[in-house]
Amino acid sequence: MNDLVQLASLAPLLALAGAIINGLFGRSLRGNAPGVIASLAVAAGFVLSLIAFLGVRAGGAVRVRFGDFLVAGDLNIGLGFHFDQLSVLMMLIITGVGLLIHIYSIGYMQGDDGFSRYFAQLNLFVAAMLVLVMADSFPLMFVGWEGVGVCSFLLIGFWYKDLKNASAGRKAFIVNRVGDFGFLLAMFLTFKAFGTLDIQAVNAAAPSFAYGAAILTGIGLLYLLAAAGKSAQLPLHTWLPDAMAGPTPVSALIHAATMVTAGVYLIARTGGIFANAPSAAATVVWVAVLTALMAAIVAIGQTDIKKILAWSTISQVGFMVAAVGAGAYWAGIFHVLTHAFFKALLFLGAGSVIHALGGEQDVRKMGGLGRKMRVTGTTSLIATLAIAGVPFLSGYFSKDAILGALLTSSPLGNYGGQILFALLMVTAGITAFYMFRWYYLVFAGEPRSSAEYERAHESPAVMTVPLGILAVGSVLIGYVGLPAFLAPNAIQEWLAPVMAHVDFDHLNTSAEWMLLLGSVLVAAVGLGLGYWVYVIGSGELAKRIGNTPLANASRGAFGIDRLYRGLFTEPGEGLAEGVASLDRDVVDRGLTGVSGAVPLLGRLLVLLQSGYVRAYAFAMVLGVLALAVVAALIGVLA
Amino acid sequence: MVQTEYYVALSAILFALGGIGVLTRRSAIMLFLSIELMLNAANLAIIAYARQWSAVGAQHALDGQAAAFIVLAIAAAEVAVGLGILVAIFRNRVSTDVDELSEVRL
Amino acid sequence: MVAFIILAVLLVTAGVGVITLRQPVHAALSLVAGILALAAIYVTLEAHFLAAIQVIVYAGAVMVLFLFVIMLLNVGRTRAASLKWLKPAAWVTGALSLAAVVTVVFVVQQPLPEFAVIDAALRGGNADAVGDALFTDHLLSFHLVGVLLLVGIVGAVALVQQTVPARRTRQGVAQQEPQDAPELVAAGEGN
Amino acid sequence: MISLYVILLPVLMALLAILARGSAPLVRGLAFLGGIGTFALALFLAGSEGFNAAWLPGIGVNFALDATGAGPVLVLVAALVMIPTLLVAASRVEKGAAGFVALLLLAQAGLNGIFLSKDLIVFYIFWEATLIPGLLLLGIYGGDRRRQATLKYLVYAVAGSFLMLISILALKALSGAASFHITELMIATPALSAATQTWLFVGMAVGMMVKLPLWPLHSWLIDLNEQNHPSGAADVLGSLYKVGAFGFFAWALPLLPAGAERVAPYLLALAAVTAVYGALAAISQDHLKRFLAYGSLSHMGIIGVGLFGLHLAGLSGAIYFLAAQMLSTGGLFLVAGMLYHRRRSFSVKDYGGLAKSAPAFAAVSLFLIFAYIGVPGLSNFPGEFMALLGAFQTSPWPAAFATLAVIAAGVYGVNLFQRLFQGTTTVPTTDLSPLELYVLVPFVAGVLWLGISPAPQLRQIEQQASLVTLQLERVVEAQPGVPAVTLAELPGGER
Repeated sequence: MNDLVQLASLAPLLALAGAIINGLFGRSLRGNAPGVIASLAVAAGFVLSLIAFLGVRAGGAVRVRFGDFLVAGDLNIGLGFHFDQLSVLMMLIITGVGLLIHIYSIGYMQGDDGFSRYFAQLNLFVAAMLVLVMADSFPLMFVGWEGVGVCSFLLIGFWYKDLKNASAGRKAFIVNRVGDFGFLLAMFLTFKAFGTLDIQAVNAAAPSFAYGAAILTGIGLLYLLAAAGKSAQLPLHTWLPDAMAGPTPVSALIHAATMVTAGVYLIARTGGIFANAPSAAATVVWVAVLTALMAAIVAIGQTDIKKILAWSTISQVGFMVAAVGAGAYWAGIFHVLTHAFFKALLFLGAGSVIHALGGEQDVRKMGGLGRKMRVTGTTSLIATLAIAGVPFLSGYFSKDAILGALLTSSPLGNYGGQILFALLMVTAGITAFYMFRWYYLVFAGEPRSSAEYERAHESPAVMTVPLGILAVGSVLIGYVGLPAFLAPNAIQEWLAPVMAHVDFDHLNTSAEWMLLLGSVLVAAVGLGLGYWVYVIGSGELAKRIGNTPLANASRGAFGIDRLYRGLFTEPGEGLAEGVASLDRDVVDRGLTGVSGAVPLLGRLLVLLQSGYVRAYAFAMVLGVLALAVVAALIGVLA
Repeated sequence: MVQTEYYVALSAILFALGGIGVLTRRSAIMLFLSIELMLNAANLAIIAYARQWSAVGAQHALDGQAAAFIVLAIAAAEVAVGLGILVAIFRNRVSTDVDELSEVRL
Repeated sequence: MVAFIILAVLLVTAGVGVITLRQPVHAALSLVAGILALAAIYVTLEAHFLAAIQVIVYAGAVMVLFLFVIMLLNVGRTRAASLKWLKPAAWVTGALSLAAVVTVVFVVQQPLPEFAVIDAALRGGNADAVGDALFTDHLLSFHLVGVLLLVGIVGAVALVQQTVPARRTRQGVAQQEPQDAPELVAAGEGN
Repeated sequence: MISLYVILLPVLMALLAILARGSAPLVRGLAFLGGIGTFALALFLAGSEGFNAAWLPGIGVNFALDATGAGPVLVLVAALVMIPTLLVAASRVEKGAAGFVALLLLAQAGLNGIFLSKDLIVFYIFWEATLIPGLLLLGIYGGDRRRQATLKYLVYAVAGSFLMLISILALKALSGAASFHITELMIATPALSAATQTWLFVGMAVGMMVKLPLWPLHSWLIDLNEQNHPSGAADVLGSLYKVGAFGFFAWALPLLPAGAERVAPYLLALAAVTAVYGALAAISQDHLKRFLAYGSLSHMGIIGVGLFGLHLAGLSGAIYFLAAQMLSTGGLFLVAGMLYHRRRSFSVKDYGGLAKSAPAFAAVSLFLIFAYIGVPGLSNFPGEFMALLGAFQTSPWPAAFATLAVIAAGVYGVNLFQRLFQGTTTVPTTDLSPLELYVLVPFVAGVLWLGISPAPQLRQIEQQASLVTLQLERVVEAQPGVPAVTLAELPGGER
């Protein structure tokens, strides 16, 4: 079984091979061939991941080392993969959801002149993401980490002819680089503290430090910066809404299901550090909860069908990060899993709508589309209910687990755990509200733009089948993580061997029930409010609320983008310009002045070299005189 | 007998006069004359010292006078060549003013 | 001592004359006077042979050559002075060098040996004695000087003879040369 | 002996190219042969036998070459980039291509000499000798302002070298070493007092700083790159001229460890400033070659940070980075040359949207840009990462400051790509010609090779890097006045 697990090392290579084939020869392939090749590569990856999953279930974690990567003295970083419960689960998500989105893309990207380029980049992304989760050392993980960033840059700017799309890609890349800066420093500090960059070794050695040691806190905060960059958490969240400039399946795969959860994975993977650095972990939770709340509020005020989902993603990733920060690593990963299904489904549904409307993305021009697009409408409804936290759908269980974790985490108790719990509870309610709004404005009610309505049609099977599969997943996947007091919690048990230990208070059964009911209540309130505002109030109420300061802040995303432009972008550009002119006008000129002194000296010497023989003779006489004077002095002194 | 120091002082005076001549006169001919003066000054010093040290190591007593003889011969050669050059320059320049020869272009 | 003083005064006067007299001919004649005085001083220094050579070679040959060239080239035309600063500077440096040398010489005084000792060693500095030194210890130098003189002769002739080929294409040369050049060429050959 | 041949072969080919200057195909053939031949030799260089012959025995100079340590790695990478560069030179230089090719080959020979020599005087001679072809390339084939650029380069290089030579001579005289051979010097120099070592180190450092280059002694580099021949071929080599780092690594640091310990913190600060300064200045450049010059200035800063952190990983990483950056920087200079070939302009403003009409060009350029800004998995990352990591272990704050350059690199990298290749197409451009494709393939291959499999090269470099750390450790242990090292103890110490 061990050997079979090792076989899964081929998964990223297969995806890479798909990328290379499509990249080099894609333009000579005909029809859907690039899409089929790419999908096959990911499908093979999915099979290999399944094998690895079964292998790990049977025989525990497996480590493969292919060779050395970075070596010098104490530094010994290998090229190696680590298959354990966490990484194989992530591999399954990446390849599974990735496969569905690849298939969907064949329909969605039909006829685009960048068809093969698209699949090459998508495959490259899958390869990089797999490396990220499979890596056994931080630097190798960083290879995947930057790799997905690069692919994200390429795919956001996929339609590069519009400079706006390209700029969105650039923004994503640069903001991610800020996170990467944190990742790099975190690695440097990790090496200083632990003398190794092997993830398992670091996790194993972390408890040997004093609980709450400053250096662990420092490392933890730097990893948080890295995670914030990739997972679009405060203060580095601004790139994700812009990232919607890319093709919609890309948004589904990269900016909803997989890449943005890399930060969650990173914190879960370095659980050993965070479990021993409670203040760093609490910072993580605070950042995450505030992000979740802020993003949920912003989501209400958006009008772009994809931007609403983008802010929703930021908010939901906030839930996940909060969970791993609180030490409930399984709950965070569980939400990654459920979110991958329902958010991918929502994005693909949105994509289906955009596809049907020929590119229209403004929800104010939609409405009633559910009647013309039955499959899309139904599956989107399922996803909406799942994310809203309606009981017995997947999102309900994972969100409940997170809320419970926040309430019961012992280390978090000292850092305002209950406030965090309350804030997140409110966020869950807002989530239900804005998702109701999203669904209602797009699929229900009366068509607001008859032209758009007339154009609408259901998408082809290659797109609707993945929607169906994801819908089924959105309903069922939650049952792997039923509340532990009711039924065996499969995912918690599965992940238990690889998770760092954090203490949790024990809730009695009635409290657990209260929590479950509370979640239901919050979801109901959110949905009910939505129904009241948009169905009963039929928009009038919405208009009245629309002028409050909060609503304005929501529409403007709290002005953070503008703030950053004033705070970093423009001063940064000014600084760059300043350095350039400093170099041109001061440093260069100053030193040229010094070098200019050399010709000057030369000119001075030229004065002496007048060409007059007698002047030369005089110089010689002066020399003789000097010698004579020296001789005289020596003679007199002697 | 007159002390050697006086001879050397005389030689120094002559040498200085020759040097001043070289620096102040612009005519190449006068330059040569001044140089001759300096050569003679040097010879005077050599011969004076030859007398001073003749008692030390008798077989080399005449080394100084031999050296002076050789200087004299060299001076003759120098004058021959120097005046030859002078004539050659004068043909091209119609002047023996050395200041007009401030470029090495003949 | 008296003789020395007279000769020294004569010599210095002649030297000053060399560097100050305007006419090159006068300066040259002044140098001849100086050279003769020097020859007399050589005699007081027990260098009879050199004194003779000094008169014959310098006063007789070298100075005649000088006078010949001076008259040949008709020098004496001087233009506006250049490097005016050089003249005072030269006198000052000259005086300073002189002071330095004289100081040294008189500070480090050496006693002079007895006349008998000197005479025995120098053998009067006659031709016999100098010849002994030249053809034994200084034979190589002597030969080298001989070669040098030969080269000097060849060089002088070559320098002055250069225009002979030019004479065959007289017109071309005449165009290039200054107006009074033909005369010089003819004179140069005579040299 | 191979270490001798990798120096002689380019020289021979250069002479042949000059002789064959009448025939363009022959010159092209010789250029190709010279490039391939040197590369083939370089492949077998590592671990081959050295070469040693008495040269000036009176003052203890031996013509000693050795193929251990970092030298062969640098020679190999340089040989790899020279193949396509020579091809470009032979086909894109209109006037005097033979001379251009010959100068490139001579410069390569000089660089190989720098990397392989084990005698300080021989090293110095090669160090100065590479200056000459560089100056001639700039002075003969350069742009409009080549005279100023040449003069500047000359003044900087000569002024620096002069102090270096004094230090070199004083090094042997003061330490009483038997010869200028590295092992003899390493035995003798630790006995020098720390103050003496400091002065000698400063003297050597000035010369090497100019050629590293470190801020504020860098402005020759910018002008050099801007004014070099528009094909970019001479700039590929220009990126090889930044040999100051190697000088520190192979000579100044191991020979004068006590001096290094005292001076390194200041140099480290300068290097960190250089890294960020170069990256910031690159952001707002409109001239392609100036952009690349500033970007690589930033790289050199990071190399300096790695060196002066005096940590084994940092030292190895810095030299690995020095080797690796030749690929991406050189490749991008040729890309700039190819753009110039199409539009006769180096101004970024004259381009835009090229990806539409030249997709392969865009893809290769993007690949090289990503390598250039240190995306992991590509060539610059291992060195950059290890240089910063190593420096961070000994001096966290300067290293962290230098790491800021990573963010700025992201900005200038994608900015450049966007301005050149994305947006609406202004004027359609032809895609890569077959020649250009062949030229860029070695760069792409090299970028992947050094990015994915750095370990074998790192081990070779580490062998030499450990000399530095070994010497540094002995500074702490050594009794004053007692030679700390015996010949047998030195790794690779046999002569």
